[in-house]
Amino acid sequence: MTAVDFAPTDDQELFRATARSFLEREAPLATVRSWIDRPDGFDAGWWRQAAEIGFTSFLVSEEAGGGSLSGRGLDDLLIVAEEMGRLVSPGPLVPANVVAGAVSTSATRQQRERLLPGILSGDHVPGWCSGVEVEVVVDGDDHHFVLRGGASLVEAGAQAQEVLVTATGSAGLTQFLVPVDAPGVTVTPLVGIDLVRRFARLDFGDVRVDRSSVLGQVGRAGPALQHQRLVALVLQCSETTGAMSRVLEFTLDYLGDRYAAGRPLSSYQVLKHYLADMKLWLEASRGVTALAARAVHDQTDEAEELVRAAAAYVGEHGTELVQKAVQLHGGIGITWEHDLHLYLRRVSLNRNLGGTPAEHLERLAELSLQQLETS
Amino acid sequence: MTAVDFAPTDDQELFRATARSFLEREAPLATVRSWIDRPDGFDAGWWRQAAEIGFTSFLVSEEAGGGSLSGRGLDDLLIVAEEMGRLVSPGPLVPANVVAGAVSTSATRQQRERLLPGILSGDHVPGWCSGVEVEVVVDGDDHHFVLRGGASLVEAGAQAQEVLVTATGSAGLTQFLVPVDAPGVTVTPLVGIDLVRRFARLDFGDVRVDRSSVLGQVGRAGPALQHQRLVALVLQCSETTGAMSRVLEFTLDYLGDRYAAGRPLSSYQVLKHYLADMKLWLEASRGVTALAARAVHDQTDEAEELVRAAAAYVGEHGTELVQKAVQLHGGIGITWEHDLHLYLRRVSLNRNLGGTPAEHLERLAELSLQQLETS
Amino acid sequence: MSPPEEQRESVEQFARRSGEWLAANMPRLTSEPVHERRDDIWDRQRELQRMLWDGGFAGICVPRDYGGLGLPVEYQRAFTAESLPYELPFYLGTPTFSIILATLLDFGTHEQKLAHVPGILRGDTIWVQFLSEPSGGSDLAACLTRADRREDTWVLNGAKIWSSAAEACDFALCLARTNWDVPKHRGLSVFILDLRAPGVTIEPITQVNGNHTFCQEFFDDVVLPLDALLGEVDQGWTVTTALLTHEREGVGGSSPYVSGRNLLAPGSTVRTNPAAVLARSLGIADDPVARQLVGEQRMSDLVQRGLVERVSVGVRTGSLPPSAAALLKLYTAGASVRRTEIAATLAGEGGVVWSPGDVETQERADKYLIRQADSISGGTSEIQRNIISERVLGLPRELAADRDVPYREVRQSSRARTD
Amino acid sequence: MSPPEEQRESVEQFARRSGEWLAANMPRLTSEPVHERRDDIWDRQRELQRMLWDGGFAGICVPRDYGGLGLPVEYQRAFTAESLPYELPFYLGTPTFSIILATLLDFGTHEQKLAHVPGILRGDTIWVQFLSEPSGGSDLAACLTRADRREDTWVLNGAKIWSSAAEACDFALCLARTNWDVPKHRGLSVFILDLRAPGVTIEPITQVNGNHTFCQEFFDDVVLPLDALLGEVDQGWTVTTALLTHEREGVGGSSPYVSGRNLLAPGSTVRTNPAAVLARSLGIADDPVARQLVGEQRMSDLVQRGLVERVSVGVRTGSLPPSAAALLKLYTAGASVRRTEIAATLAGEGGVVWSPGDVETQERADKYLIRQADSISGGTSEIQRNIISERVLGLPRELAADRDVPYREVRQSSRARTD
Repeated sequence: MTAVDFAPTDDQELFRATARSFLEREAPLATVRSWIDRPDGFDAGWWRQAAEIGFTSFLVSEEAGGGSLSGRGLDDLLIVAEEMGRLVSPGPLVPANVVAGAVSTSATRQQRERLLPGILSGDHVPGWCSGVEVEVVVDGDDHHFVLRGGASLVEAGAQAQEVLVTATGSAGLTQFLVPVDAPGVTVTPLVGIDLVRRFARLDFGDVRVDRSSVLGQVGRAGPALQHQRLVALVLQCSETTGAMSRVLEFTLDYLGDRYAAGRPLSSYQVLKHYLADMKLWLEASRGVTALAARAVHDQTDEAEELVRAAAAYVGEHGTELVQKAVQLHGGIGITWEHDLHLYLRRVSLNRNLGGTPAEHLERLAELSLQQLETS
Repeated sequence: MTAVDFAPTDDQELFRATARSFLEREAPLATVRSWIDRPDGFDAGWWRQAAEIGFTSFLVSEEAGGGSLSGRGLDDLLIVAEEMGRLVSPGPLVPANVVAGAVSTSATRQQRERLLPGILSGDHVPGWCSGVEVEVVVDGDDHHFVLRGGASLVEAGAQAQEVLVTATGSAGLTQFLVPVDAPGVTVTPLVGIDLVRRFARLDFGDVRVDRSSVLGQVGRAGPALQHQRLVALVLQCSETTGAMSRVLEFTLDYLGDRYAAGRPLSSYQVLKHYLADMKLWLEASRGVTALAARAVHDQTDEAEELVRAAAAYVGEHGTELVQKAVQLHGGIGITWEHDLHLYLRRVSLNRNLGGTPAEHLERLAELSLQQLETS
Repeated sequence: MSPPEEQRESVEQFARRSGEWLAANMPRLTSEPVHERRDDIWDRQRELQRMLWDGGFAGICVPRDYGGLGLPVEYQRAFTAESLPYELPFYLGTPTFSIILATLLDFGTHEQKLAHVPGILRGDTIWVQFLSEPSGGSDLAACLTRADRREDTWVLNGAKIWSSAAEACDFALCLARTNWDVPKHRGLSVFILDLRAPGVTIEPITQVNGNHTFCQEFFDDVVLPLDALLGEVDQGWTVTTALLTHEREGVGGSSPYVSGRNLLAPGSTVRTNPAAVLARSLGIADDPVARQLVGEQRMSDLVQRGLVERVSVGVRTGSLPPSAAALLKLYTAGASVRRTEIAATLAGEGGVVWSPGDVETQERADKYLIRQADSISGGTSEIQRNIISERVLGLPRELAADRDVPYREVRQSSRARTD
Repeated sequence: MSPPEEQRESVEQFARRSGEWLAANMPRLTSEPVHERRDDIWDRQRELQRMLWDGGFAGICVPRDYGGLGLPVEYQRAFTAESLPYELPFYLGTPTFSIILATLLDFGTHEQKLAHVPGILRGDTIWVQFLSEPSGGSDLAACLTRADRREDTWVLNGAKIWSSAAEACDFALCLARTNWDVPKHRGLSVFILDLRAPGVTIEPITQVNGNHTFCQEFFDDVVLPLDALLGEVDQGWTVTTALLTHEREGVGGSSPYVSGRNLLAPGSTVRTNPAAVLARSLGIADDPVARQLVGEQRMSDLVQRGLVERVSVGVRTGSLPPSAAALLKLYTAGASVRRTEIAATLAGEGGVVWSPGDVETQERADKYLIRQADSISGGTSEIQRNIISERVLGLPRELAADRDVPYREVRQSSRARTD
């Protein structure tokens, strides 16, 4: 265990300010609400602007056209996620960055040149299948493959031109980059509790692809998929902490403004203690998320444990914080007009996506017990 | 579902007053503390006095020498349990009454005459094995049986002259009344978190008994054992509600007496809300325990569900209430000198004995799911 | 005015007769209770109540002078026990019967009761209470709606909010300030308000789930006759306190005026475990972790049933004060949070993203978004804990900065201040 | 007085050198930390601290003038990271180093620091703080112990309680009232008290589990020299506030003066999951319901580690105020409750009745009986929530009926009133 300094660098502070003012200016909540009825849930021009600021480039190496602020791209990207959480921003943050990172790390030059410029500029939205629900068989020679199965939950699946899908076969796990207009691919848009983040089901009905679609090595995608999943979970945690932080801010304001029996609501001890607990949940969520991001970046042997711990804790306490804020707001908190439900939708999505708290705890138990065996 | 009136009868009110003043006079907490170092955990003379008041007779029919106050013996017995809980009284309440009830219901005349007078007078302490951990085989003719196995947790096992044990064999479950000094019986006293309720492990090493030891019918003891277990659980719940009620009382007194920043502690909103929650837990515990007792008495098809619900709820909230009281007392609450730990010991024992909350919930789930199949 | 006890049929006879009549006259419930979103829900309630009236089973505990049967509460309980398999006017239970009817019987003059109670029992009128205000939050006595005496009338001005389904109602009980020169609680009065009176505007509030369960109302010089006053002038807080106790009884399931199962406290009457149904339909009925939640749901429902009995008997026999109904309200609110949370947890990832047209999952998600609703409406859980600690346990009252101060001098929420 | 930065060895070099020295000099931990009940525990602590001193690793962040190394906190962290496999003087961590040493450095005069700091670093003296009083509960400023000026001395009278292991200690910091004519917080002073001074009586308190973790002390005309005063006269609350902040850092695991793993916040440094160990030994490691608890334990420990980092950096960079250490204390207290509860739940029935001689189960049961200890000692969780809401979030202070009132006129707990 080495001592790690969490203090943000000056570059990171500056970037946070830039990201925040961009989002506040270009995608305030009124704008986000106006995007609810769009099929994509966001504005393509806005996403290109976001990409220009760097929302898609931190996990991409400099030679591939990306680059980080601090030398720790995932730390930088957490800032984006947290700021987007503060304003429940839409947009394909998770799939764009997960795929960009994967392509930057493992792609051939041709693949990189085909995909990265579009993702980095925001013109191209990639999809990412988090599960392993597709089977692959080698078709005759070993240069062609047939994919068969259904990816049940693909973020931006209906917005993407190309998706990264992991398939299981006799050789092991292999990742493929598949155009969604390939013959045999069916895209079914889904509905979600979040009103602007979009998901789809992708069915692969004997989709034929060749070796140029393989990302990385055939049969060896296990560690890559694991890393992608951990990155996705950490980003969700960070987005949730951003939402928690903003909700706590406006709840504090509201309780200072409201009077009961001639006293501000914020002077009632019970409500003060609720807020103290919420502050604790927020800071603990931030702390464990930051630790987890470090461990994922450094690929330490505690990385999965820290990510699962963060996902379980932040998932549970993110929703609990926002529900407590609803309680503190009273009736107004369950109206359509008030923004609280937008936050509740987002943290509730993040809590369940890619594993529920109970599933994370089960996995933590497994890892703890495994350690006993080996120690 | 018929409307049931929970209001206590005048006889019951009078009996409660009698029981309370008896316990306060003869077994105040200082006395209970002085009994901690006795092997039996209680005074035999005191138990005889308790029996004289009726502590062992409510589940016994009138013709067998017992009798109830209200026509619902279990309701009457709940009063005893609750009052004993208020003063964390020692004594074999559960085994004495469970065995007395079982003997009254199922015994032969000879068995009744041999056992009941002693239990009813308090001279005889019976043991009761709640589990099915002993095997029985018929020895040659069908008039002799051999018992083999270990009953791991027998209340008053080391104080009892005779124990009621359920054994499993090819014919099904059979209950036996076995003298603890029968050849082959080994008694090992155990240690417990409660300082005055006593348990032992009983090992049956090829213990030979004859037909006169069988309580009820050979192979048909399943329903009797189930009923005994439900009675034991309801008594534990009631004892815990008594403890909860007393702890809440003295905690309220304490907080009214203590001042912080010139205000009584009981004027702080957070502490008031803790106490409101504790009151809710107490009344909910009382309500569900009373419902459960009715259902067990009436042997309705909801009886087990109600008992399990009571045991899970009261178990969980009984310990939580006392722990909250410790918190409200501050440092003094974790000293040996203060009585709180005696209550915490008792409710903690009752919470786990005969099933943990998690085990009760599992069983409730099973029963709910079974109902879906049949409805 | 009730029949002398010896002439009455016994509870058992009444139960038997009720059972027969119900079987012959009322529709059987198919599986789940009637759906809340049906358009004709309120007409249906009036119709069902009229059937009870015509059958001689309306207002079992209401005095005979006002159209009821004048029987003790045991008869009402026996009727409800028999009625569980049938559709009854569930949505009239609270507020019309448990809250409004009870309050009218407590405070109405003989003339007011004659004028309004029979109409309620016949299903002719549906009622609502107007208490909360946009500025007031949980502090109902912080009432800025005013009723000013003008010749032989009262003139009502102001706004109310969070009233249940006011659009569908005919009458309301409305709390208004009639005296600004005395402290907060001493200058209030309650009025019977005809919702078709000129100057009354009712607007539905869109909830997170798209429902319009609550409304907001505006009063613009609404003229009320003098006999619209319920109880004494400036004594409206006494009426309101009684009304709120009846509300807690209604929500908790211990009201003597409600027939049929209690939709607000389902655990106390329903036997099917909703978490078991859900776990089975999700195919996780064998998962031990899911089963803990299924078991908890059943436990919660059964404990609620026990608590309802305990509090009802306690209040009746005097071992608990009437304000102990706050225990029921607090429990019900917490149980509702857990019910929603359990369903969301069982659903997991499949509960936050779903196929278009999957109405059940959609509704479960919507429900999760208003998980706190039962902990807010009708008095927050924090208010219930104040009531329990102060009125049931007798602990010191919260400091009120507005005590003994003329109400016009008290500081209000910033959004409501007029300066 | 620290070496100029360019002459220092780097953190990495220091870490390497520490690791080598630790391996060569300090005893390796076998499995679990040294047992609390060992009789020679305090002699052992002195001996271990002396080994650190002799090796040149005592007081890494303490100024060189007072015997320390004068290095930044990164060096202390690096040393602790290296030290995890070894036995260190864990029981000196809190209070002697994290609380007392830190407070002495904050408020001591040059002479006081010269007199006391090197002795602490050498392991010669063990310290404790005397704050709580039998009458006072959580309100430490409600101090009735008095120090009266008599010629060139202070004379101390009164009683203190809940001091940790005072029997084994040499010195204490003691809070006493020096002025009764000003409001509560303004008449207090802190004194350095030699525990062998005539008139000091120390009595152990028997805890529920039979341990004597805490003591009670009585002062009967104890004469103190004038230079026993720490900080300014009547400004003792300032000293106490700083001391309490250091206490929260110590408990939370963010103190810059502590070497070795933190026994009070085990989650932040230990990797083995105690719930996994227990579940395996009970044979329920495959039970999915038990595994949820095992997973929760690991989650709780890892989140604690994250929170320690977050708060330490936040306070250092100014994004959180120093009082944010209350977040650590609150988290640690809650985590301790859950740790105990998880163990008791895993043990189930076997945890409440056991075979004679089963020490492990006995200790787990004892631990359950003091489950709330960490939520009480060093400031209750309720006090921490007050601090967080008022000092971190800036919400209104609690009403104090004793504010601006001369302390002799303030109402006290009934057991403590002298009238």
